[in-house]
Amino acid sequence: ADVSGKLVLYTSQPNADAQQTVDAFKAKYPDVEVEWIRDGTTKVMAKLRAEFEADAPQPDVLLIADMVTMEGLEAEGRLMPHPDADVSAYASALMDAEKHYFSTKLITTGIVYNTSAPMVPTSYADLLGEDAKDKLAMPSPLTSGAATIHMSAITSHPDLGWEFYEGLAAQGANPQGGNGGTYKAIAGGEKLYGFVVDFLPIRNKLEGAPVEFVFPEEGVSAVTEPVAILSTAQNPTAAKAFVDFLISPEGQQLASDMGYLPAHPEIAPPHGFPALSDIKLLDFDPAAALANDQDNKARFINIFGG
Amino acid sequence: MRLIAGLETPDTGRIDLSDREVFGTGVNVPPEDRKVGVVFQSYALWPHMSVAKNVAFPYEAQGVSATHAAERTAEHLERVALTELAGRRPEALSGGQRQRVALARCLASDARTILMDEPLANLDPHLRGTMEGELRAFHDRSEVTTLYITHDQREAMALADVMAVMDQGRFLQLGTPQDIYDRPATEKVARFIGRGTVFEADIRGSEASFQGQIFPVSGPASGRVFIRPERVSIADDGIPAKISTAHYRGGFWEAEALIDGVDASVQLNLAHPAHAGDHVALRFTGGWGLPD
Amino acid sequence: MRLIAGLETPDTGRIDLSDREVFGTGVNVPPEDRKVGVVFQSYALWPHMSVAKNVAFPYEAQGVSATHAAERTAEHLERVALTELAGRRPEALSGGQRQRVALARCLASDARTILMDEPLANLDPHLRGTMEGELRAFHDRSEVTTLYITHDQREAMALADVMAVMDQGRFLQLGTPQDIYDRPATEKVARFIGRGTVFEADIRGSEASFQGQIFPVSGPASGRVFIRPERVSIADDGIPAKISTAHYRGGFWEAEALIDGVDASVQLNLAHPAHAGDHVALRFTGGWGLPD
Amino acid sequence: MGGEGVTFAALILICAALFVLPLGLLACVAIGEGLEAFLSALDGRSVPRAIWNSFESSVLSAFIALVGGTATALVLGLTDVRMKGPVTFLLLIPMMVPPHVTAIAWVQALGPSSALLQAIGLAPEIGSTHPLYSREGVIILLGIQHAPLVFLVVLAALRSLPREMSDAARVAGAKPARLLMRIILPLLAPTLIAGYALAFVSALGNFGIPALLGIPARYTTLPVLIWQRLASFGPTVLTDMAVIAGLVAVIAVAAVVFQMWLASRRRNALIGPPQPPLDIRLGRIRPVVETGLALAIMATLMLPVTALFATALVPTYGVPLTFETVTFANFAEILFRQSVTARAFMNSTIVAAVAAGILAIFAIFVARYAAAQNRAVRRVGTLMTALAEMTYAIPGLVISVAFILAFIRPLPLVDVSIYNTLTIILLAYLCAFFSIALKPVTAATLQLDQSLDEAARVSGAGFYRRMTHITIPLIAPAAASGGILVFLTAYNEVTVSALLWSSGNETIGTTIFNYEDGGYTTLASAMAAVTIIATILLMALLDWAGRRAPPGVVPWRL
Ligand SMILES: Nc1ncnc2c1ncn2[C@@H]1O[C@H](COP(=O)(O)OP(=O)(O)OP(=O)(O)O)[C@@H](O)[C@H]1O
Ligand SMILES: Nc1ncnc2c1ncn2[C@@H]1O[C@H](COP(=O)(O)OP(=O)(O)OP(=O)(O)O)[C@@H](O)[C@H]1O
Ligand SMILES: [Mg+2]
Ligand SMILES: [Mg+2]
Repeated sequence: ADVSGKLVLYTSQPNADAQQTVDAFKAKYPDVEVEWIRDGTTKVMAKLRAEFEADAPQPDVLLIADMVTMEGLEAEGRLMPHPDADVSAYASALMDAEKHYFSTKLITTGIVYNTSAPMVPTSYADLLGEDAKDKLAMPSPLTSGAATIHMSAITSHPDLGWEFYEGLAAQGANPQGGNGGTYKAIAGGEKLYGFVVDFLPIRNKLEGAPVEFVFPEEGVSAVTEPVAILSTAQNPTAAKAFVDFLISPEGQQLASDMGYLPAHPEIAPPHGFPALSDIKLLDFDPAAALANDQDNKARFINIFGG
Repeated sequence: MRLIAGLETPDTGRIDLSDREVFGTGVNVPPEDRKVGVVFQSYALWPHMSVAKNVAFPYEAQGVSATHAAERTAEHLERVALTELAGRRPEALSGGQRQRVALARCLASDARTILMDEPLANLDPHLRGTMEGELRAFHDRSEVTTLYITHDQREAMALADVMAVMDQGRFLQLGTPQDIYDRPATEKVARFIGRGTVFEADIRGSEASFQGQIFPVSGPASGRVFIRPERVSIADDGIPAKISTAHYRGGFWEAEALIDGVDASVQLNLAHPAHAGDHVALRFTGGWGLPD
Repeated sequence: MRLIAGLETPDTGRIDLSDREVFGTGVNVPPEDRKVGVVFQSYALWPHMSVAKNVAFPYEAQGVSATHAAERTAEHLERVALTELAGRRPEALSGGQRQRVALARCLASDARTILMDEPLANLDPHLRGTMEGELRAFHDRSEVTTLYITHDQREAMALADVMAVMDQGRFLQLGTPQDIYDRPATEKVARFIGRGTVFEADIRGSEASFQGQIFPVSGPASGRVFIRPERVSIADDGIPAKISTAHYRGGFWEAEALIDGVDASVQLNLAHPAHAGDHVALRFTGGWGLPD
Repeated sequence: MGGEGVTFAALILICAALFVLPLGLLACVAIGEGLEAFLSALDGRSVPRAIWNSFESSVLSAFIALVGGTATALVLGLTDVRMKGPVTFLLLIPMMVPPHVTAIAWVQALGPSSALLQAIGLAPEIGSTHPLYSREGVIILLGIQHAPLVFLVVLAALRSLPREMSDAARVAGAKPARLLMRIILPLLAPTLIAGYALAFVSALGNFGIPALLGIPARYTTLPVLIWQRLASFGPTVLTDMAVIAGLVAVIAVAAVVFQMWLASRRRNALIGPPQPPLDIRLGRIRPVVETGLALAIMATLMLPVTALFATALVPTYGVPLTFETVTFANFAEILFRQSVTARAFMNSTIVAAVAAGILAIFAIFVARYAAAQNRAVRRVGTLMTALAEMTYAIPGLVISVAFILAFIRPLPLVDVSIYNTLTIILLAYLCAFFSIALKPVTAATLQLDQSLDEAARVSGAGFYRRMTHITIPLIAPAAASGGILVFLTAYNEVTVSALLWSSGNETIGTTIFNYEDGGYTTLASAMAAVTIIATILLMALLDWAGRRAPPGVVPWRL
């Protein structure tokens, strides 16, 4: 097919990563002119919502943090399926069965601690111990997509469940803002333990930050940075080429080079990460998460007071 | 005044300026087209423009050619003796100079009617005297109808050809200054303009008698006469009176005296010092019979 | 004035008030302790306080008991006839009433010296006349040293016991109003106060001769005489002169006349109408020999 | 009349496009989904609590701002402290620093890793809860952020306070304390009310400080609640947001109406010409007062700014600043490697300058109409003023959404799309910051002697000539002062352009926010540090240029 013309991409990837992705894609398809907008998932979605409201959605392709949001858009009929996509190499849990969205990498949420902390946690249960009292930080599911999925995965875990969150509340945990804020609180020593996405501590540790990331025994939750084509896309051909590029081994290598855990099992993870096969993922069902989204948040507010 | 200039709109009535109807049924010429010049009480000079620019503005507004405007401006500035200050800002001028700028600007509009609202009210008395002379000379030369509003009767009398006394928006009297001073139409005018005494006397034709003294009066017959201080003198055979106040006014004393049996105190001028309580004998040398 | 009140600090010198040194070498009593009362040119009433509160403020500042302060305030308000307006805000008062409030407030400070800065400058002439009388009466009753600053000589002469003529920050003459009017110390004072004519004449003792006319003069001998308009009359055998200007002033005409061979124009008052260009014959009835 | 009528009509059209259209569309969204959606947006405990928190934090922080701003203005305006110029300048800088940068800086300054506190051994214990993550933290920081606003307003009023008012009190025997309490403060009452209202409305619309300090403390204000609703991604987010924004607007308008009512009761008609400032001699307590001022500058400026620089100079957040760790890599990265930084500086400078220029002129016309003699015209002018007040209080994020709704489609007739261009950011700035430009101009217009315009009328000058030759030159200083404030505000803002920026059209604020958001704290700090330096340089430049200008043009020049 003739892959050319203008492609509009809305993404929540950090600036530099988004730039690299776009550059690599353009190197492969020089006839495509990519126009992209990068912002936090919240703001990207707010912008998109306003565009929906005005009946003029701009993007062809959406590359955002979490599957639950994609599931919601799919339910509203906003996504275009891409049946020809080759997902054979991937774990089936990472891809939408109807091929509306496709995971591109794994951003896991595990435990982070400040290296000056007295205890080295290895499991979620360790955080309920005496050493961690009043020393906990975590992102709020009301702000962070990754935290929403983390909450959804943990509360549906048979050994942890809502009791675990109630335990965290009893420990004085105070969910604040997004992952950036949580990471800062731990790196800055305001708090000692917390949940955070993997790449922040792993990358900064290499720069000398006093932090360490732990993959807990129970497993980690993951946001998979899914990519999807909008049903209102102006340039579906280029959009499909973009999706195909991201899930190709070449695109996956790019993700690894940028410092993320690739979703493709055969691509080597970046320095500092364990192999994909060594990482235990908590079970997660995006459709169920979407259905329970409001309930979960209400329950969360009940426990932590919003 | 604001009605005449068109800055406010009257409820009803008709205003003509130089034989042109500017307000009336269905007519309301906007101020910018009325061809009136106004000297505001506050002068209303534009502080951000030089003297010359202030004066040149009306020409500019009329779209006159720059050279012509400059010529006329220079002419007007010369007429008010401000040529040397043409480049200054209004803030660097004294009160009298500002007033002259306002005058020059009002001339520059080549108006057929000039309205002046208490132009000298904010000046100190010395400057006021000088400006009064200049205004008079200027009016004589320019021959433009000028409406001059003031609270100061001395000023009004010195400047006006025709003087109107207004009270609460109504004309009380219209006439030459001398007319109004010597022959006030009502008691109100008499009391308002200058000093004087009003009392009941027995008027017969052109003579009045009061406590045995007979003196000439003119004016419409009535029981009340009005006497200016100039017509009160001290005479040995006069009516006995007692000074109640006396103020030195430079060269003479402004005094009031009380006559037994008369409520009003008599206003008079004395050439010699006097003190409250002194006894004098008064003689009236002329009066004006007030109409009823 | 601001120096006396202590609102500004002089570079050097010494100021005594009622026998107390308030400024001098090493002494500088702050304004709040000088015990002076000031009536400001703008009155400076506090718009957020009622009339009574304005007047009571000095007592409040001195920490006087509330009942005593209220009593004294009522007293002062009565003295300026404002008892009925005690509850009003200054903005709801007329100019004259405001002036009276300022006066009452200044009394309330029980000051030993009162300073008034052109208190009547902003009033219209009628009100000014009334207020002048009130100020005088008030001064007679209160017996407080009052320093009254004004540009209006008529006002100054009417009110003052002692009058000082100031020019560029220096005293030119200090004396009673009559002294200053009749016997000016310098030509500058003569020209500044009232009207008059200065010319060269031949002075011999107490007589002066000018163009053949001989008239009495007093004062330090000199070649220059100063003649007030009151001392100029019209006489058939007088010196011929030509009227240059004449303004009606209510009852008389203020005129200037030119005599051949004399630069200065003669100031005179005429009882009858006159026009520029009329010929008159002048007679001088008295003069003052100016010092050199 | 012709020219005047046409201009008036044009003004109404512009106002309709800038204020009525976006806000109207937003209102449609609020009620468009039906009553049920409307009520469900208000449902639950969170909305009433956020209303209360917003109200409480605005009331209390405005009070702090009032006390702090007034006290410093009185000290600088009435006493003989030294170095008034530089002190005024330094006290105003915190106002020009974007709120989220202020919050970040303060958190760093008072946290366990604070270089400053560690140096003096006062750093909180590692792992302890940050003292600023609390209701009090939000309120105090909002107070500090807005105190310079009150300071500026009171200082200007002191300048026009007739000096004889205080002279009269002094000769009446009043000591400085009584002079202050009984005369000066009551005379300043309308100004104090206006300053309080300004601080209140500013705090009400503030997002940066409650977002960074309030969220961890679970102290949610209305603007933060809007943000959280946005983050729920559901299809009703816009309705929720519009409804909550409506609440903010209602509170803001109520506050402004209340202010006008109060001020009209306390009206003290005394606008005099500028007077030489009163110099109360402080004598022996002068060093004490001066030390106090120095401490205030230390606390409001030095403390947060040094924290920011300390973070900007380390390789990654959390590494203590020592001689071994100090690096300029962050500055090098943002200044020389990231093209977005230079572009953001360029974009912000252009858009802020253009917005300042347009608003300054626009304000002259609106203020003139709001002071017009014709009743109907005056009503329309007043309505425009009220709209401006509303949009100033509505959180910037909501303005963003409203502008997306209004301008996503190509403009009718010309068929040009301004979506994803700098133009839409410019329009949003015009809408959000109009109130700032209007305030000084309204004050100046009310002081303008009407006879100046009338004198030009009887000289035969039509509307345009009077506007260009008389009114505009006379109001220009006030308009310039308003324009400068707009420029400095727009230069650093982040929320208005939050949803409107696009690649190539970044602003300084969004760039800092994106760095912070993406976890690049050190880069964000470096960029914020550069921004503060740039702001100070700009203010210094204006200050220098203001030496030649008439008094009042540069707002902080005494
Ligand atoms: N058409 C009108 N209808 C009712 N009242 C009017 C009308 N025109 C003028 N007035 C009133 O007449 C009064 C006199 O106005 P004007 O401006 O002439 O005052 P003034 O005598 O010049 O005062 P000042 O001496 O202080 O300058 C004003 O108070 C005004 O309210
Ligand atoms: N110590 C001083 N050193 C130098 N100049 C002084 C000093 N004190 C006063 N002056 C000057 O003397 C001038 C006269 O001041 P003053 O306030 O008495 O004016 P004024 O005659 O009352 O003016 P107005 O009639 O307009 O009220 C002022 O311009 C002031 O600058
Ligand atoms: Mg008038
Ligand atoms: Mg004076």
